[in-house]
Amino acid sequence: MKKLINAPADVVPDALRGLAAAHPSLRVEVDDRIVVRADAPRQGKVGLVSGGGSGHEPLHGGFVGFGMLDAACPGEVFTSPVPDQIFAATAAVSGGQGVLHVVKNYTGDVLNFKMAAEMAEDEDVQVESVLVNDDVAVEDSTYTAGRRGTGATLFVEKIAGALAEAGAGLSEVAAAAREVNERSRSFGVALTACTVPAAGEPTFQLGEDEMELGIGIHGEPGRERTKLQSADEIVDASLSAIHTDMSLSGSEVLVLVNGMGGTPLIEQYVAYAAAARWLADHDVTVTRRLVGPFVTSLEMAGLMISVCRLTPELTQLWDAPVETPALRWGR
Amino acid sequence: MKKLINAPADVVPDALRGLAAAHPSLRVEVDDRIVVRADAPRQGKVGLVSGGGSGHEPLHGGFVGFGMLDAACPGEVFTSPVPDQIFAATAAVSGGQGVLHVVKNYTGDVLNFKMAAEMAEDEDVQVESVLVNDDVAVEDSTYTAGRRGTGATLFVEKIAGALAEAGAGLSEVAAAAREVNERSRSFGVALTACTVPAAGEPTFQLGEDEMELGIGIHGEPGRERTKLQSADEIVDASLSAIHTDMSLSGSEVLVLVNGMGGTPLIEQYVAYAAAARWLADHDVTVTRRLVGPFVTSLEMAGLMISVCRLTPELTQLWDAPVETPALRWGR
Amino acid sequence: MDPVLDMAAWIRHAAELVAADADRLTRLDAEIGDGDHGHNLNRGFTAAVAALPDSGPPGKILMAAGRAIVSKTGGASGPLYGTALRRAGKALGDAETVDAAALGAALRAALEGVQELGQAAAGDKTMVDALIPAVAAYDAAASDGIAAATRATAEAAAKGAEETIPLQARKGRASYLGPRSIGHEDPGASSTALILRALAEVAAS
Amino acid sequence: MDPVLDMAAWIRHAAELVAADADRLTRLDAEIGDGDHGHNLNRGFTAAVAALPDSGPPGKILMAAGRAIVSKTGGASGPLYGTALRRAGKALGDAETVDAAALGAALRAALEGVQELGQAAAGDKTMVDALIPAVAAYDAAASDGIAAATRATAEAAAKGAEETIPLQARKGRASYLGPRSIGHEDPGASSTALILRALAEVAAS
Ligand SMILES: Nc1ncnc2c1ncn2[C@@H]1O[C@H](COP(=O)(O)OP(=O)(O)O)[C@@H](O)[C@H]1O
Ligand SMILES: Nc1ncnc2c1ncn2[C@@H]1O[C@H](COP(=O)(O)OP(=O)(O)O)[C@@H](O)[C@H]1O
Ligand SMILES: [Mg+2]
Ligand SMILES: [Mg+2]
Ligand SMILES: [Mg+2]
Ligand SMILES: [Mg+2]
Repeated sequence: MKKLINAPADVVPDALRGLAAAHPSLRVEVDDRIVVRADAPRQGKVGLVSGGGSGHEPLHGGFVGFGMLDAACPGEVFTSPVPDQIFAATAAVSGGQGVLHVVKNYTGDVLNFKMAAEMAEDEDVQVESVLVNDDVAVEDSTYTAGRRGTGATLFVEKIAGALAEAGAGLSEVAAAAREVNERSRSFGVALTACTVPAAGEPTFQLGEDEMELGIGIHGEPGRERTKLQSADEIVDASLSAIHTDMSLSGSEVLVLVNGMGGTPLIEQYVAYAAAARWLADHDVTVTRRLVGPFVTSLEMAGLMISVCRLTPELTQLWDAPVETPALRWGR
Repeated sequence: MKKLINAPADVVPDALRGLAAAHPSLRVEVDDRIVVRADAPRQGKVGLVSGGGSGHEPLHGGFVGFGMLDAACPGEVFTSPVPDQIFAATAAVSGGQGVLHVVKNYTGDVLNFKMAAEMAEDEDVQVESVLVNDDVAVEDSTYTAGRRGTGATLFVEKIAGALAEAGAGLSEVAAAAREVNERSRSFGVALTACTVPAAGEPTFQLGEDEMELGIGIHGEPGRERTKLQSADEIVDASLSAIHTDMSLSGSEVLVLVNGMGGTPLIEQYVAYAAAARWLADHDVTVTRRLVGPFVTSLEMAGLMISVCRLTPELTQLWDAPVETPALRWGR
Repeated sequence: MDPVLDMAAWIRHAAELVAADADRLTRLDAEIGDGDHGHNLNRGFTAAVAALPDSGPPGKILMAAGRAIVSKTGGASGPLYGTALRRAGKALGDAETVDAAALGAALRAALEGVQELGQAAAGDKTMVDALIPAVAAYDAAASDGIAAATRATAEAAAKGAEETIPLQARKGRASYLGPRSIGHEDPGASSTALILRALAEVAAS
Repeated sequence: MDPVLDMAAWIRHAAELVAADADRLTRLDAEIGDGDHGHNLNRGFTAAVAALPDSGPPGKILMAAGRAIVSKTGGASGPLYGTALRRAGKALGDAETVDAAALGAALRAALEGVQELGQAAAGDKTMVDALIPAVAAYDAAASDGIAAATRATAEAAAKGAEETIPLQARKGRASYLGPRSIGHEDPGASSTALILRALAEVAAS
């Protein structure tokens, strides 16, 4: 296992110390494992809290700041955070207008956020939760834990964050978050597996000429293992899976072409070229786009494409100023 | 060779088509292999041109835009661009105040930029060149091609870019660029090698428990091959090499902790924590910092640390607004 | 007369078994999950041991252990095992000792807590597939005393865990694999068997 | 009487040899450089062949080839080989044919161009270490006619390339390796030998 770390058990606290040192605009409580906007709580503003296992950086700690999240709770690598963290983060950002929990649809996240929300209600902090489940790779959700929350989490956090920054109320912010989720779909492909530091060996094995179609962001295997294909073919498979589930034709979209952590930027741009062509060929107008490693899976080589069918309001909120370690525009 | 690409020979043009599609603020001439600010040439402004082999993304094309480069020339992977590209880029950004070439100290870059500068002079475009040679891993520069240009290239391009944007003249912009270079040092460590698409196999082999100290950014081997060490030890070795060459104690610095392309962001923050501690222990004040994969070497796992001893003027130019695909603040 | 069942000893022994078996549990989770189950549980039970009160009724001991597991394990198994122990503790109330009937009620309360929270049924390839046969086995053997009943419970749980191998997961992370989850033992069912083995061994000693 | 030396044939034959040997040259460059020399040269010589004028004096042919190599090769070898061929072409001037003396002057001009541009001296472990002995060998054998002189040139270049193996690189990317560059043949010296072999083979045919 070749990693640029100290002891495997110290990866998360070490990284949090690094995040704190690198971003004075954040208040990082390493022991409590929460990342909070230095200017929180903002009275009169709906607080936005998210979190999940570590290993997806910059998600979520890298999205804390003006116009996006107010706090993030990083669990151990690929392990949901515990209720204590989520409650501490919720309390830290409660400005009297309630707190929205952005929860990716994994059993661990759902249960731990659920217990934390109960703890917050006990302290008279109103909490609403939005479930992010944009991953089309999980087809049949009646006989599964439901679709996973992946790339669209970034869309939800940015757009809901902008609305909260503009002073909207909790139910309005929650509704916008749910709308973004419902209008978004993602699909991922892995060229390599990744290794949880504590485990010391890859979560799954992939042959030199193999790839996993429909992978999640916890290094878990996907829908199907097939022969490695070209960037154009992989992008075609990904966008076709999304398009089959939610037709994109005739719509204006926001597209995220996302490296999974081990894929270099030059390859992500090769993929974006294919995505742009595919979408144009299918009568889809790309009005906003983002290329880069924003929602990762440790050092996994691979790609995830997320698409959101925009409305004028959502576009305006996407364009609103944001200042976080990973996303910054307009200020 | 597992890469998210089409044919190896198409990696650079495909990536340029992706860059063009993703960033409307850029004019990308794929066949001519140049990336230019859409609003170039800006009359009365010194033009800034850089370039080098592809495979270091976002360097240099990702740094084209307001407050930084006016144009970039990407060669084939790890291969210097040809004079024709560099001349075309120079002509495209010449606003009557001359053009500054930012040239990383590799024989190929130096010779091709030299020939392009001669072509430009023939067309009455005044060209000054600044050589970037910040890599301390190359010790004895009398018996070598001189120190390599690596991470500090970003510092030079941002600071010189800000000065040019502010309307300064060619010699002033060139002087500032040289000052940044002289006040900057870098050191890199590789945990894995990388593979040039056309070659199809890694440039060098590293054992499971080995690392290369003092690597460059073209996947070429470094100063010394040793046993893999912890993040703290690797950062200590890197900063010590820099400190030995240019004492940092008592100075205010800008630090770049840079992932080499295959190292995930969580590990880069683990490294930043160690760097922040090391610098504090050595009486060095970090006033500006950047963490992320900005100057890469395809999918190489590893880290490069670059440090610049700032002055108030250089700090002010670093803070000046910038709007490029890879760096954006202040607008 | 049943031996005095020491709940703290159970938690400590469970923690030992989990620590010793963490890598195997993690490998199971790597096959159909995300490779962290053993480490999650190890972290949780280590915290549970540290949170054990020096004295107090068995019910309070289990609730303290449960709270610690919720607040330190993380992942899906944290809330589930935490809730199971807290419900079991609540069922034991303030009684100073644990008799056979009370232990049965506690185990059943644990099962209900897990199913209420996780909404998993038999056959979903989760820890519930070890807990359901375990609780049934306990009830069937309760009249033979705690030692015998807990041994039957542990054996039923182990059998239940093994019987998850052919199942297709319908809950938790493994469910994303659909048919590809068939042929692998569920890590949570396996750890439930381990924890109930610890109970049987404490009851037997 | 010397055979009529066809400069276009030389460039075409050199392109063939480079294409066939590109992987070996790239592997040499991977050991002490960045693994692109063969591909760079292949790209350059392919462009040179495409840029060959249908007719015209040998000097113009070499200058056209040189310009194409500069504009398509990239890396350090592009400008160096491009300059070498342009200087050689310039030295041949407008003469319709190439006699032994002219070819010698052209080769010497090529060497001077490379050294002027790259500032490399003998022993720096570059293409210069193949070119210097090659030009010397040509001069020594010029009186025996072009065929014999170019054969001597090619052999000297090959020997010079091999003799770069024990050298420590002091120029180009390999110089960053310091002593670790010892024990590896310099890719540029090896490709120079290849190009001069092409010249000898064309002169012999
Ligand atoms: N809804 C559920 N009900 C009961 N048990 C569940 C449920 N979801 C997951 N589990 C159990 O949790 C185990 C995985 O735990 P763990 O790996 O720690 O959590 P995560 O899946 O978050 O990484 C599974 O093996 C399964 O037994
Ligand atoms: N200063 C120099 N003078 C002469 N030849 C040089 C010089 N620098 C490099 N070379 C030659 O260039 C070769 C490498 O070419 P290539 O790999 O195409 O360029 P790059 O090093 O830019 O990747 C070396 O093997 C060496 O022979
Ligand atoms: Mg997990
Ligand atoms: Mg090169
Ligand atoms: Mg798990
Ligand atoms: Mg090379």
